[in-house]
Amino acid sequence: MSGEGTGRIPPWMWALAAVATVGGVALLASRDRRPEPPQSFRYEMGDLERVDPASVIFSETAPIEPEILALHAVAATPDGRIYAAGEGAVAVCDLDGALLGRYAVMGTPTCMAVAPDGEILLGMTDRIAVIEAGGAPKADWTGLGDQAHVTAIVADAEHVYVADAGNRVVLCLDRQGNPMARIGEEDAAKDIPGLIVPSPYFDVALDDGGALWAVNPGRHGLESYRPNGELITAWYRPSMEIDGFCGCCNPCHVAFRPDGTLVTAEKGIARVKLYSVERKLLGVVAGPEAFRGGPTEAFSGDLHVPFGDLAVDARGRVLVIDVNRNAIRVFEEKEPA
Amino acid sequence: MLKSKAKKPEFVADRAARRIAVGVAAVSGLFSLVVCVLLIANYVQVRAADPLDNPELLRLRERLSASPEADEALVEEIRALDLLSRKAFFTSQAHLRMGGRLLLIGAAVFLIAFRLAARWNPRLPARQAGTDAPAQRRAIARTRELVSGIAVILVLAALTAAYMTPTGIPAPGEAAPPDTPGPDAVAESVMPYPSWEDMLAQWPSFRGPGGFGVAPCATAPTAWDGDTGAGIRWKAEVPLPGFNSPVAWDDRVYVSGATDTIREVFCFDADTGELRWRQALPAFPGTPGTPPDVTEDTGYAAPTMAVHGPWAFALFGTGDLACFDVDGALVWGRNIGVPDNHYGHSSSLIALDGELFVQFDDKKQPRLLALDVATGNEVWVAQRSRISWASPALMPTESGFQLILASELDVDAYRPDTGALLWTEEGLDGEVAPSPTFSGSTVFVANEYAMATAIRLDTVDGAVQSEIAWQWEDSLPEVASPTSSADYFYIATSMGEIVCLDVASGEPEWAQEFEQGFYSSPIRVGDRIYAADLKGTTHIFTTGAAFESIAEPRLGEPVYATPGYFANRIYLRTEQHLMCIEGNGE
Amino acid sequence: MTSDPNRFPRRDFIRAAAALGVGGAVWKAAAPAGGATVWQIDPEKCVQCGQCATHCVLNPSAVKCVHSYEICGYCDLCGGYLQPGAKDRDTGAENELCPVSAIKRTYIEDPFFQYTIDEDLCVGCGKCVKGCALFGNGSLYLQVKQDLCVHCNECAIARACPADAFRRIPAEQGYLLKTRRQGGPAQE
Amino acid sequence: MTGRTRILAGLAVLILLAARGWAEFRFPMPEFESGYEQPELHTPLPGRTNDLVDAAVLAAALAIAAWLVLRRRSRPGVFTLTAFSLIYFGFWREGCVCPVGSLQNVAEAVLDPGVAVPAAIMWFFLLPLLFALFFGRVFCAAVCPLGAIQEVVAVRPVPVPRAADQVLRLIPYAYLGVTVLGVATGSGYLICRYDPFVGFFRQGASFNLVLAGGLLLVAGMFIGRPYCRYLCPYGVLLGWMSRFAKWPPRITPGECIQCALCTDACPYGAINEPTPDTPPEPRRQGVRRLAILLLLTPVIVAVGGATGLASHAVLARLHPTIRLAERIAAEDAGDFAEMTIESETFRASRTTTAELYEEARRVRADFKGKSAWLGAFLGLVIACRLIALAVVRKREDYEADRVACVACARCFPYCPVENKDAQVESQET
Repeated sequence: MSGEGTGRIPPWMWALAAVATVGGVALLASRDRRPEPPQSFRYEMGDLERVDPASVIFSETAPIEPEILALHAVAATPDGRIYAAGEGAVAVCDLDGALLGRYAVMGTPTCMAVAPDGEILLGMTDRIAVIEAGGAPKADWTGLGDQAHVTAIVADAEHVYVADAGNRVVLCLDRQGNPMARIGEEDAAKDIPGLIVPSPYFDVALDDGGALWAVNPGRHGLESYRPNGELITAWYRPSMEIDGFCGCCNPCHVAFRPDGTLVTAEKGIARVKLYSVERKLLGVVAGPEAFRGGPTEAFSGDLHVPFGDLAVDARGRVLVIDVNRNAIRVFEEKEPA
Repeated sequence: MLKSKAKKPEFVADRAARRIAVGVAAVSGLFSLVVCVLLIANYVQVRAADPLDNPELLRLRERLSASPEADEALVEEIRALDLLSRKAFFTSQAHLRMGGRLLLIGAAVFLIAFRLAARWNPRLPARQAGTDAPAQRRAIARTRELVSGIAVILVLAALTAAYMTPTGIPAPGEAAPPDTPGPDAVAESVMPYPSWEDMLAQWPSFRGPGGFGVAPCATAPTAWDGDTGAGIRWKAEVPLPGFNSPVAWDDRVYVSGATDTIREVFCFDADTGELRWRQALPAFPGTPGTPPDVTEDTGYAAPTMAVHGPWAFALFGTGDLACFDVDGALVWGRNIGVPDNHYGHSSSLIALDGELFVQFDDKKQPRLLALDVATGNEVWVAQRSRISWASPALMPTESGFQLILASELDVDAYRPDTGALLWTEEGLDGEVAPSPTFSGSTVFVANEYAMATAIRLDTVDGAVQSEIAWQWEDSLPEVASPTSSADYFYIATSMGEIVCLDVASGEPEWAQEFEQGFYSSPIRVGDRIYAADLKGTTHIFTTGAAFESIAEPRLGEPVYATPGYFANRIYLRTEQHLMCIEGNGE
Repeated sequence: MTSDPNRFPRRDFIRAAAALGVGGAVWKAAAPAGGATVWQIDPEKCVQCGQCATHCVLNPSAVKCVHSYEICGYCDLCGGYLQPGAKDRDTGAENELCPVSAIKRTYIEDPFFQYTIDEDLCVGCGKCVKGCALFGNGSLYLQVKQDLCVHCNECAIARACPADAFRRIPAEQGYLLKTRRQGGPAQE
Repeated sequence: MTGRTRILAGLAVLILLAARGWAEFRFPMPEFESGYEQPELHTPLPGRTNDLVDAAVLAAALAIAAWLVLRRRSRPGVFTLTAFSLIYFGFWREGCVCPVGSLQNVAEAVLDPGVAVPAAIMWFFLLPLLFALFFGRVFCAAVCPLGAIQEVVAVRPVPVPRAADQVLRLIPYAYLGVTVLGVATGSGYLICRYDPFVGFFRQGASFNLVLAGGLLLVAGMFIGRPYCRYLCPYGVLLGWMSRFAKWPPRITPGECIQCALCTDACPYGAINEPTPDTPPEPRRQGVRRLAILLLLTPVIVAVGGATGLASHAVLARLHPTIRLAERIAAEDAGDFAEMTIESETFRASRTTTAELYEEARRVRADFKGKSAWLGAFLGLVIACRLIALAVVRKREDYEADRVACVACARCFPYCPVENKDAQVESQET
């Protein structure tokens, strides 16, 4: 440590030391890597997303691609028409996807119903636009309230049922838009448990007999009501397994096939499934694989919900709006081998 | 401090103090070294096995999820292990922080002690032997050699590295993996935009393709009679009033009409005059509840529509701008607002290469909008200096298209793809209604009570240069826009005069007076000029150096709009009718 | 004593030129001089890759999960709180998603639960954020906590962020928060 | 056409996003019957946002440093201020923003008019340079936290041989050039990224950088200020300024008595010896060498530019887009079995591979010209250094090198003239 000691070391060694220092620093800096986040910090869906190929009883056919931006709603009528709505437009196609008509609308409908007489009802967050069968605007039902967030509409000859996720209620309206009943609000006296709708995914559907079914997403099932709001029956199936509904609010879309079987779509684990009339799982229409690989899968801020809407057409095919691909995906039941 | 300076303690030895300092330095150095080693060990350990990533825990969790019922014992085991691993995680984090602080303190103590030890055992300043001249020279020479040597090595190393580095990024078209159908594919399926050549075969906007008053076809009918109906192929009623001129694409002719309450677009069959569809515009967000005041000269449907392949655009006095497809479906629509000026929306639309240009001449903020034809979204917005009634014209030049607009004072040219201002020249004055025309590379504008100006353009090294060639101040147009041939510009005034000016010199070649004034703009078709006067008589004359009338067919109805000359037909809009005049194979 | 005998007026000239040049360039660069800025994560862009936990110069990271209560659905079955495939919906460690147990679940009323983030424990890994985005409303999201952040000139996480979600915002604004937007058109 | 397609696709994406973001945010929260009130969100603001206070402290410290070096000529004073700066700018303010890093902010703002530099950063950049223009590198002496930490650890510094020192001193120019290239091409702030000591100040950095910093400090015990001398890019600017300093620090307060004691004091190789009385070589030989070098300068610059141009693909790897594109290309070619977080995120995004490659090619093209400029700059630096080495400037006394001297005041106590003065001064008191 003494001065004389250091003095004896030849200068070239100091030069070498200086070069080594700078070189070492450069080397360390160039190889600088932060550790990747460990496994425990990463969200893994793992096995839950896996679907047994044998249980997939539908196969996909060519999608229908109406040239509409922000495609978000689909409906089908028993006479073989398919309606699709998105930004500023409604398109009518036949079962093969050939365009039959196209109507301009104001705004972007997020859900849609076609009444038996061909009238089109379009849900636009807090109002409903009614369009005549020929495409002429007929009425605009506002006044659903500031909180209103319409997520689904169905209509039969007399009634229009509107799923309002904002107020957690299904509104029963007449065909002129006048309120008739509020369905699904908690009422211990009538044994109505109340709808739990934590997110804007809340669907209603009419079954083959014309009865109204409303999804209760917080309870992972469906409830059936009479038009006056009386609860008929309920069916819940919360489970992470394939035969149930997982996440905080599923199923997000439902539809009935003409034979009374139930098609459900789930977010989180993106899958579409088919249940029998007795609500036994018959099989999978499409698993997460089918909705993966689109251009947007893990896209940020997004809620990871690939489905815009779900419908069953006159042939019993399942129509799913794939928002990532902006198309109607069509799934057809496989012929039993 | 002064005192210490005077004593120069730097060079005062103190053996006892030094010994203590050395001891402290040794202890603290050792301590720091130990902490350092421990820290590194902790780091390596955590990297090798993250306490939170306990494989045992993972295994247990898997077992739990595999078992149908929640097994109490298993759950307990997981909870215990989980607690343990979290504890381990936070402990190791705490160790890391604590270790860092200890190391800092240790190092500080070590440094202070080491410094003191050095101070109390000073090395006295030694007189260094001064280097002699040859030694200095040798040293400098060695340094020079070293610097140059290193530089050469560096260059070689860089070149080797550059040579060894594969480019790594496939060139376009090379090994492009088949992409999933994304928005790209969706967008691709949208129809392609028509090219300029496509547009030249149509009548897509006010005053023809490019909007400068020259018809793309070589001939047009010269004989018809409004009273007898001779030469008139069809005549259809236009249900709503509008000063806008007809536009046509393939087999469809479009006009718009509006009152203070309704705004409609009409599509007629070009062959039969049958009304193929009419579409009323809905109210868009922002559509004014009460109609804005408009002058009698403009009305609610003054701007001429534009057609761009499958899209037809219409703009109304309320600021409603809509795009329809060939079948009349609304593709998009929006209200762009009503400009604050004294004539409202009066400039016509024009489209090129997928962009629709809208002159939006608000007094405070005059601007030029370029909208995407398929969505109506803004592609760019250019600020304008002043307002006008005139319409944009597209001039094809060697260096690309120029979008030429007249304003109260200036003539401005913009790049249609970016909105960049290419040039501007002062050449106008007053309330300008006539739109520009051009001949060769000379742009021509004119306005009544002001002047007509010819601006010569020159492209130097890709940059456009403009210069005023000449001005003319005698007979000037009020409404009708001038037209041009290769050698002459033609002015049609509202006093009924037509003047022919030489492109190069600006000298009047001839002037001709007629009984009626002109609002409808003269159009050149091949080597003839067609000018329809206010009574509906069309004056057809040659483009030659002297006035030579060819015919003067009468219609019998006043004509304000500029007819469309397309496929050997003329589409003419009068106050209530749209008619098609077809030649007899002349 | 140290004042230079003014031997080189040329040097004075160079000095003045250098001062003017540097000063002028900097003034030009600074005009209009911006105010202080802070780093924030754009929640719309974040893809929850987990690098916020490991790439911050601080340990634990200055990025924490924040909870927008006005967006939260107060679900019983919370995707941000429970492991995917959890057997029960309770606070048992075997059901918890958070690796460091930083989310606290408290009962409010049937069927609603409140979820709170314990910032002292949170490491900013974003696991819960992904779970919430997948199954819930996206009410959990990552944000840079300004009291913890040391405001590096170039944020080490921003450099590593694969989604380019980090950006500077004015210091007075402080945060890019997710709030419930009532009325008004969607921003394009 | 492709450009427009991209715009269209982008618009579609925007609309989709807007529609969905909307659905997400407008949704109301449950109505609670139990009177539950949602807690306040904890959003503390930064403890101190007014960095102008730091700028004021910086200005004061610079003024004191200049006073201590030039008027008081007090090594203990300078050292005390060094310790203060280390604690305040280093450990208390956590070494950020420092003038060294501010150079990047200023470079970015100069190159991109859309970027505005906060006023505090501007002062951080400007003040040390202005002080250097008048008083030499007093900022390095006692204000810079990076210099301070090295000054504090430099307990047994030993001079580095002059030739090696001269070569190593070229590195900062390269570092400066590459940093500006990085800023100009949007590749990020290299100085901040590779700051070796800020990790100590903040008690947190990546392992490698802490190790590199530790290595520098340990080396710094024996090699004086290795970062300042052989790496610091801001030091280049300070050197340029202090070359023209009006009142540069002088070794002796009075007449140099040529005792050569001071050469022993400077560990930074910043003391120039007087030139020998006899010319080291015939005058003609020197003039000829100088002439050749002057003629060669354009050639050296051109070679540098060409080399820079040739290495643009290597340099382009500074840019994250290039790294990502190369990674994606390599993955697609089957070179890697696993994806990185970046490539995974990219593949899940809406950007297509073709678009990424297109962007990467654009970035690389951007690097082309700028790399050539960098190479030319380095060529010029080497040429200037060679010319400086060829010119023999007559020196009578031992003088502090205007560029290299960091005004640390170590040589003051070694000067016998100083001692005499000090004694006189102390007697007067």
